Amino acid sequence: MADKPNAAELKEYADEADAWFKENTVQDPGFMLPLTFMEVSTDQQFDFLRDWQRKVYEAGYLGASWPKEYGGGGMHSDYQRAATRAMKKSDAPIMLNAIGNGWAGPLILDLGTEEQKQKYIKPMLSAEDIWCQGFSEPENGSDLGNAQLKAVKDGDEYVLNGSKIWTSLGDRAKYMILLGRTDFDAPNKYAGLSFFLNPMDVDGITTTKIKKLTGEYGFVQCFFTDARVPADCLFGGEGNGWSMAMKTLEYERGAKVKPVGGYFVKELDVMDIVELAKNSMRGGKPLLDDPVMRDKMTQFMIDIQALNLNNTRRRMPQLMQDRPMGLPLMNKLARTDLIQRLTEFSLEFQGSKAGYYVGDENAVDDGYWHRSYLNSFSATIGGGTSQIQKNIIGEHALGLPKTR
Amino acid sequence: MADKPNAAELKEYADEADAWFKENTVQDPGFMLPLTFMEVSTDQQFDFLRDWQRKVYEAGYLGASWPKEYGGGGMHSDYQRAATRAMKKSDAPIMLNAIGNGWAGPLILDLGTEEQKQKYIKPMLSAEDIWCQGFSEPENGSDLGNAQLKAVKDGDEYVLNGSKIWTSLGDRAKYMILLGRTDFDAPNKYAGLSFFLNPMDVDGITTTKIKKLTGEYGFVQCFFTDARVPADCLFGGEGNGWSMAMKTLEYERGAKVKPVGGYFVKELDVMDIVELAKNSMRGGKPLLDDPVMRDKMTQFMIDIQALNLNNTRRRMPQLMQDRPMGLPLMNKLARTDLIQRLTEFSLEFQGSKAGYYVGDENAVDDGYWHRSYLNSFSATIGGGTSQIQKNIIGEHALGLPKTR
Amino acid sequence: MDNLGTIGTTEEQIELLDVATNFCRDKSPIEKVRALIDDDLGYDPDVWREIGELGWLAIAIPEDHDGVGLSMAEVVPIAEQMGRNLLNTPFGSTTLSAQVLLAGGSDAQKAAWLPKLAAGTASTLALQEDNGDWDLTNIDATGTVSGDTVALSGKKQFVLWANSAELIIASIKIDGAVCFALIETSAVPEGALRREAVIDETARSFELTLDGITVSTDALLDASRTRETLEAIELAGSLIHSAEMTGGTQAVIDYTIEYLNTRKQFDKIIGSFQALKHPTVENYVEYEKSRTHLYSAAHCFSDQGRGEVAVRMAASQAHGTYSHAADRAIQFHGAFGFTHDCDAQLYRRQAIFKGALNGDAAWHRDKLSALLFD
Amino acid sequence: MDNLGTIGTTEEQIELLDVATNFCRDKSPIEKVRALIDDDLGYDPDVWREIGELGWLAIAIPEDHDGVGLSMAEVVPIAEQMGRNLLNTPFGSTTLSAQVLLAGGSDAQKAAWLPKLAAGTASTLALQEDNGDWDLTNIDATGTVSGDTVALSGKKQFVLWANSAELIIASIKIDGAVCFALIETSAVPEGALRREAVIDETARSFELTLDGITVSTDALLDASRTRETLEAIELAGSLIHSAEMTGGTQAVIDYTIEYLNTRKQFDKIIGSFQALKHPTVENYVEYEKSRTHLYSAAHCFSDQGRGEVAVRMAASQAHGTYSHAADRAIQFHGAFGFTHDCDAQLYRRQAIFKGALNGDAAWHRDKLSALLFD
Repeated sequence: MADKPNAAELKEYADEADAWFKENTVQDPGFMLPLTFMEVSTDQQFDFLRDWQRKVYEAGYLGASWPKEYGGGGMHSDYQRAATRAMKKSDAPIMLNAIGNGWAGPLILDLGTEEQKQKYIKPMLSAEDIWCQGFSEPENGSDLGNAQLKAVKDGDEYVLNGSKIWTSLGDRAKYMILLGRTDFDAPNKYAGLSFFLNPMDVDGITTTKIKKLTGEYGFVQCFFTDARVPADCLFGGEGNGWSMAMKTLEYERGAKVKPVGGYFVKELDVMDIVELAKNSMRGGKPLLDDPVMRDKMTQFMIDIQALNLNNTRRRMPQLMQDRPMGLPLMNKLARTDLIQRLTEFSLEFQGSKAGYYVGDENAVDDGYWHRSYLNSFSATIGGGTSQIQKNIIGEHALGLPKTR
Repeated sequence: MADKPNAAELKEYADEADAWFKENTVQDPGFMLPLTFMEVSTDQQFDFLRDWQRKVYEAGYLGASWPKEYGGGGMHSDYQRAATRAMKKSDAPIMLNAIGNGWAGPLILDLGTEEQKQKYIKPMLSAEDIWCQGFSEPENGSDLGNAQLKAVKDGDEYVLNGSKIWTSLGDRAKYMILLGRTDFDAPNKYAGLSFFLNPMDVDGITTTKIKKLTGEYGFVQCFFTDARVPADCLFGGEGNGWSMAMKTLEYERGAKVKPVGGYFVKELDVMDIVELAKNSMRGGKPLLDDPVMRDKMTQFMIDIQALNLNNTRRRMPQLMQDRPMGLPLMNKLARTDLIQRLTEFSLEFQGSKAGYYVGDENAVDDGYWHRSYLNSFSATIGGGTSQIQKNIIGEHALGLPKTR
Repeated sequence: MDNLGTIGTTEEQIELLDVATNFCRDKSPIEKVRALIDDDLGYDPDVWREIGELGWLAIAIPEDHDGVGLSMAEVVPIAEQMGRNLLNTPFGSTTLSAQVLLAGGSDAQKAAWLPKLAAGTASTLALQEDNGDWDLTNIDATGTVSGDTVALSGKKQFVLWANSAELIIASIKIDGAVCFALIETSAVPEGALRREAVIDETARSFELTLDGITVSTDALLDASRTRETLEAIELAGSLIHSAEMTGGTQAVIDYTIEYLNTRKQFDKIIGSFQALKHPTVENYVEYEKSRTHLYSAAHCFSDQGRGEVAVRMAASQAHGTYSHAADRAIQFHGAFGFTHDCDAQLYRRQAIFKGALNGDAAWHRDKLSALLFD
Repeated sequence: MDNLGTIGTTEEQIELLDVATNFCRDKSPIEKVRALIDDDLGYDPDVWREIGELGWLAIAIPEDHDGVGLSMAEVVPIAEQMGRNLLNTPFGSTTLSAQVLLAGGSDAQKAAWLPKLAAGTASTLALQEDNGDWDLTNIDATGTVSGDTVALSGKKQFVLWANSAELIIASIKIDGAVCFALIETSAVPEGALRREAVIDETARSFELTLDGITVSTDALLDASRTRETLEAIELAGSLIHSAEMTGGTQAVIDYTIEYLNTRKQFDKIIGSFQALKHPTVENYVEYEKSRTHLYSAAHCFSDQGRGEVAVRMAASQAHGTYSHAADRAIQFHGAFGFTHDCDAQLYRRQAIFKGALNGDAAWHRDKLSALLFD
């Protein structure tokens, strides 16, 4: 374990990082940069973000606290945190390889073999190997435990048949963390599942792009037809797929995540909405002079501030004595719903110009708000819908009985 | 069937009725009159309303269209409608004997024997015999079908053991329409139920008053301990209790109700809230000059107007082609929830004076609004909670599957 | 409050409702709606011709101008069913144009245009400008009179269906006073019309550059009737949009119910989950309120005072309800709802667009409050 | 926005939170709360004495006035736990009185009263009048100075715990300027205090008739510090009320969860119905936001600018959340919820009362909007 830096050491490092990102961050590449890794729809966007991640990694500001022997920086995590703060300060673009760095990487570092760590970690950090996730299936969007993709052992290979959907970067990834069914007679649906570090460049795996409600692309559906993958892709042993998948979800939820650094999703800066409101006119007067709009905007400010402060309070056990799981579990629900309501509200500011969309020269902020509102559903639906989040909170934070 | 009056005949009758109610309606008896038959808490209120109902009946304006041979007026229902309109116009007090006139009466007229009609109808109309309802039990508030009150046939009597709760006028009623279980081995919970026209003045029936959240009384719990009632109190035959009870609920919902006339619940006049808003001051200015309050009040006006118009549209099949059950089923949910939100909102008008309650000389409108808000829960809970109403609408108007 | 309206129907209205229900369902299946999204014109010319032949464009035009001589009340069921089936054509803009001519047109202008519009000639309006304001008098476009010609200048936004209209009625200011000019699209120079990228992909909308366009002074509407003309635009426009939005609301709720009744998760039909069932019921309740307000507005439309209250209530209720029902439709369709293939987004986008054209719920509430409380 | 606060705690605050959690739970079981409803005094004098002995009334009073020398931040956990257990005593009014004396009192006044209050002498404020206004400067009560005495006149409402207070700090106008008079209850004539019928049955509130009461000019607070005094009342008062409301919110949600976990209908624990589970989750989420705002307000309280923003956010969030959570608590308890025996109504009534005393959510949002956007 690397030593914790003293204040002076950390300050020096942070200043360097600030300077580096200030110098290297491209604010406007001349095309719209995705706010999340789920919104990468053009080659232009993909290539730019891939190059950016490599550049950040090579500068030592990504994976700085991951083990040196596998390609990380081997430094104390305070350094990585400082680097990530520097990215935020300079409003740097997102890290592209979210499933790799955020899900597969922590899992492999946590439970993988020496060989797997050697093989996967470095190219993941450098964005050479892009990773995607294969949990959801067309018939089982919310019910991951019911995954049906068939994985049959045949000698030293598994033969895969089925389909995965809502796969971000699925058509560009080299590997997929895949949830497949190796046993159809298991005592329960979970026990039949296994987890694979699955190579995408094998025969029998094809992808088709899915057009999002925004009109853009970003997800694919993957079809597996007698696709043969090496048996050593199996991770965690047959029948342990569910617990592996749950672990990755934990990493996503921020529990025991090793701080790889960077962010995969750019939080919409709500202050931008305040700016929009301040700059919007209605009937020749500033919109924020309209008391009804003011009141709504004020309520939003109260909500925003609460969620921002929650992120600090989550690290204060002395203020979480009664329902310790509450704040951690509610964050996704509260934040994604708030963003949805807020971006929807931002359309009200625009008056008749709310009729424009991305691509019209008259559109307010190039249609950013419409796009953000429509994209907000990926967050209230993906990773467990808001309705499912409420079940989780009700059952695990409040101790209410299961709904079945 | 009585003849439909022509316009002139009806007009003459209506004018007489208007005059009579104008002359006989006491607006302020010097104490607060209940808005619903569920809110009768003092002897003073009870005696006043009982006398009032008898007076209206004797004047011929109640039960005017019920059969003459049983004590009704035998006139066409248009006459009774005109009389009821006259009551509304003069803002006359409610009819006290709601369960009798609204539930038991129609049921008896619909399915009762000649003898039962002779025995029960007239004294019900004259308020000589007050009726109450015994469906709910302490453990089965929403789940009427699960009623457990035991009714065992013993010779020419039934022996009753158990308890009924939320019984309006239960301590003043002569009869109770009672749902009891005569068969504990029935194929399903409904098949074991039987329906009784149950006399309350027998040994073994005791009542205790229930204090409401308003601080007032109005309901009782009834305890049955080896109470013996004549076997001919059974109505509709053993095992048919559920269908009898459902019929009474239909009468309540307004389906095929013979218009006995009058009303058992005084709809809160929303225009009073507009008045309150107009007369309320905030920071030295009329409250309705506050744009935020104006906007909220305007939204309420839109909702109020919609529900009022719905009552007309419900009688226009040409505008209910797609989901004919929708409007009839939604009325209770929409109206009771609206009244609750509206009365709650009315507290916002009062500023610091919202701190007062009924009984303080400084209270706005003698605390009418606080009391109405707290009482509003009887309507969103009683007769099927709003949550249950949504199940009913979802299942019967929208065809969504049952929740179980 | 003596300006609260009532509700009622006419025989013709109900007959038209029946006919329109079948016609719009048959002529506008969703596959066709989606095919037309990628079509330049944006609608099926044959269907448009049939609409004209059915006389639907003539409904609210007096008989002495070759119209049917009914009222806007009878236009409502048609617009409602068109909205319900996303049958998007110049019907609304043409119908509204006729109302504008009736409100502010000279006898000659009425005689020249109303028979044409009644017969199926498409027309539209050019009202909005870059300030995003719904106050139709807050405009910068101007007309400069010299002799008997008027030189126009400025830019207009959201000129619907300008690609197929023969007539554009544009609001301008002459000497600071708002008035309206009749522009024949034949007189619109190359490139003066730019197709706009709008949120509703089933609509066709254009930006019109007035600079360089001149019209004869005979092509100006009666300046002494500008107030009535503006009122006609606001009220007739709101009524038509409310009808379309209410129809769309019914459709998006039915579409959601259909999914809730078929989709399974956790081995259960998802419609059995109260988390989806109850909000859908709430949206349905709001929809029925929208429809009640809509037919009340149709009934009271020509009734002084009550008409405006009823129309604005309908417009506010319709936009708020359509927006929320469509928003929830996306959410309740889960991951499929996030795709372009799911129809929920078509309705959500249209709700945004209708609100942008016609004023959103908050805007109409603001206007209402003055009518109700002042 | 540089006036948005942060969150943090002090060691003393957390220690007090632990102690207060146990003390309030042990001293204020619900049976006792209900018994005290019918008690004239309205609280248990022994518990009140213990509160004094614990030094809780001295927390935010400087050491040179026999106080503990901590800040309002350390008062928050105590008020929170009192609200959570409906332990209603003169604690809030006495604590607030001390803050008022610190803000506007002369050295002599502080020396005379602060040690007493720190030691457990009850005190209260007389601010509200019949206009229902939360603007503390909109008052009609007056003081007329002649020589070294001031003759008071007018009426004050919602004077909490006046029955057991030794000191009443009343706002009056002298020559049109707002100032504050220290009234010893010993100087209040028979019948000048009338117990009010208030919505919160656990509180004791009185109307005070000032006519006939005279005080010495020495009993007037420093007129040059009226602005600071008013600010202390508004902010310290809002902080205390927010803490009590947040505690009450936690209690009413826990009370509801308890019922949802035990009550059966249709052979199922009703907490398994999403119609009850999901709204309860939503209320819980809002509660956690309330508590976050509360401890942020405590943390930023003395921080110029940020303090007021944080306090008003806490007050708005606390009142809105408490009101709605208690409203749903009544509903979700079904028929039992409609009875006086169900505790849900105790919380609902208190939420109304707190909002009436301290300004409701809308009022604080209005104040906030100026701080945030102007």
